[in-house]
Amino acid sequence: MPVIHLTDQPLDYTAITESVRDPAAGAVVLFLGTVREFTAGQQTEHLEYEAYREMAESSLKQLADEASARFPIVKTAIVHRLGVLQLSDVAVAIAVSTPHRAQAFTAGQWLIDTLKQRVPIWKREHYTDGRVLWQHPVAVADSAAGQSEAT
Amino acid sequence: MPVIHLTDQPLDYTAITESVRDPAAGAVVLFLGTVREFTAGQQTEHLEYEAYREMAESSLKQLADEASARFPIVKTAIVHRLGVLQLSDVAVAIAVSTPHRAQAFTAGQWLIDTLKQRVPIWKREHYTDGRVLWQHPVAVADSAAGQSEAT
Amino acid sequence: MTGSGTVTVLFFAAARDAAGTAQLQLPVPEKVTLAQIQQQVLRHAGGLQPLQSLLLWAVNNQYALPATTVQPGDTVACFPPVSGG
Amino acid sequence: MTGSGTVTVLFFAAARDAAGTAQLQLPVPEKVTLAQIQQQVLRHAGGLQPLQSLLLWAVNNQYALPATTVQPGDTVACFPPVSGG
Repeated sequence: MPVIHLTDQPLDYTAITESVRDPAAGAVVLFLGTVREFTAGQQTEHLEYEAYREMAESSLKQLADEASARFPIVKTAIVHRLGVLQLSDVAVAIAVSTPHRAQAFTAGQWLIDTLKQRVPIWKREHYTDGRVLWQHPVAVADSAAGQSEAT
Repeated sequence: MPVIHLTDQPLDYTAITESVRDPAAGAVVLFLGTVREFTAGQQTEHLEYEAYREMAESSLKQLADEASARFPIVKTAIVHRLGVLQLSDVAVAIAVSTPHRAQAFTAGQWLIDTLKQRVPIWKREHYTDGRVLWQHPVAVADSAAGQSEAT
Repeated sequence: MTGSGTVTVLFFAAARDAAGTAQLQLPVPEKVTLAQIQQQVLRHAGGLQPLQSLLLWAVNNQYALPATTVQPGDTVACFPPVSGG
Repeated sequence: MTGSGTVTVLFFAAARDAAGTAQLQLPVPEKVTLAQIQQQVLRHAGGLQPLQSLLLWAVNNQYALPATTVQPGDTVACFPPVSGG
């Protein structure tokens, strides 16, 4: 069974990477989305992720299945962290193994790009100036300045 | 100082990944080249990597410098293992962190593609049928069947 | 998810803040469309109206179109564009 | 790398196998070109001749062209296309 879940704990990306290693694979790509301090000149103090857990988990599984249909994937793993994260913490880890290397980069990038479009998880930035903003591809709610390409 | 070296020991890719994490980065991509069992229908029993160590080390450093000039890299790490490797062992680990995710995939792929073109390291496959072949983009030496895109 | 005769509507992130609640129970006849649920939701939670054009909707954990059928016991979710990763 | 008056030539991988040695010391005058070294190497290690068109050459850890100057004390390396990674 592929490792696919949400967690409130710090991500163990080594375990995630180990879970996709396989003698049929010549390449592993691990992607980590990490909490960046500055985005468009705004300084993040920390952030929070919230999910619609039930749908997010089924959505991550669908993502892995669809990736396996599109790319010659040997194994995939996807784990997203929820709750409060500090600077440089890992928010998401995606690992994929494939026979050849170009496929691993393509599949890894497709997985994170598609995760960001589909999986019902939301990020709320807490800035050092005290503002707290939900981040969306189009800024909504509290005020201006949502950020579309956060990582 | 970036983590860039050759080693005869199993690769600690977690340490390599940790070395590139940074609050200025929103993305980390780790590439692992692993020993694949089957290549073009031939079954590998184990393999060996040999390097021109002095040139390979300076070549890896040049690669990291050139990548930093080409891409908005926060930190890079490259470690290549030498000697005898078994199936699914990690031969090379490349980690790169960048502000945004697309850059991390592009830089990671450029680094492994360019490493494979330039860095003086050679792989010798030991097949299950007893044959031992140096692998080169064009097959040379012992007999036929070199493999150009090994991972 | 809940007893027949009602549909559960869940709100997340900025949609929850705007709705002022995480959850509504809407009484429904045997079958309705998601479009009808959406109208009821926007009536009950007027704070969502400024976000209306942005909102995404799911029925039983799948993204759904206005024509999707919704039955008692189903779970509808309403949320803004996602921003995970 | 070695005493003046000679250039060290290193062979790797299939080039070492074909040359039958990992290393040669070639006596050289004060300055020669890599092209002249290459001719000497192929004379001394005739086993390399079938690989000649594939071979890569470096001087002091940098890939080098036939016109590159080589001096006593320099290290030349000769090897087949690389296959790391």
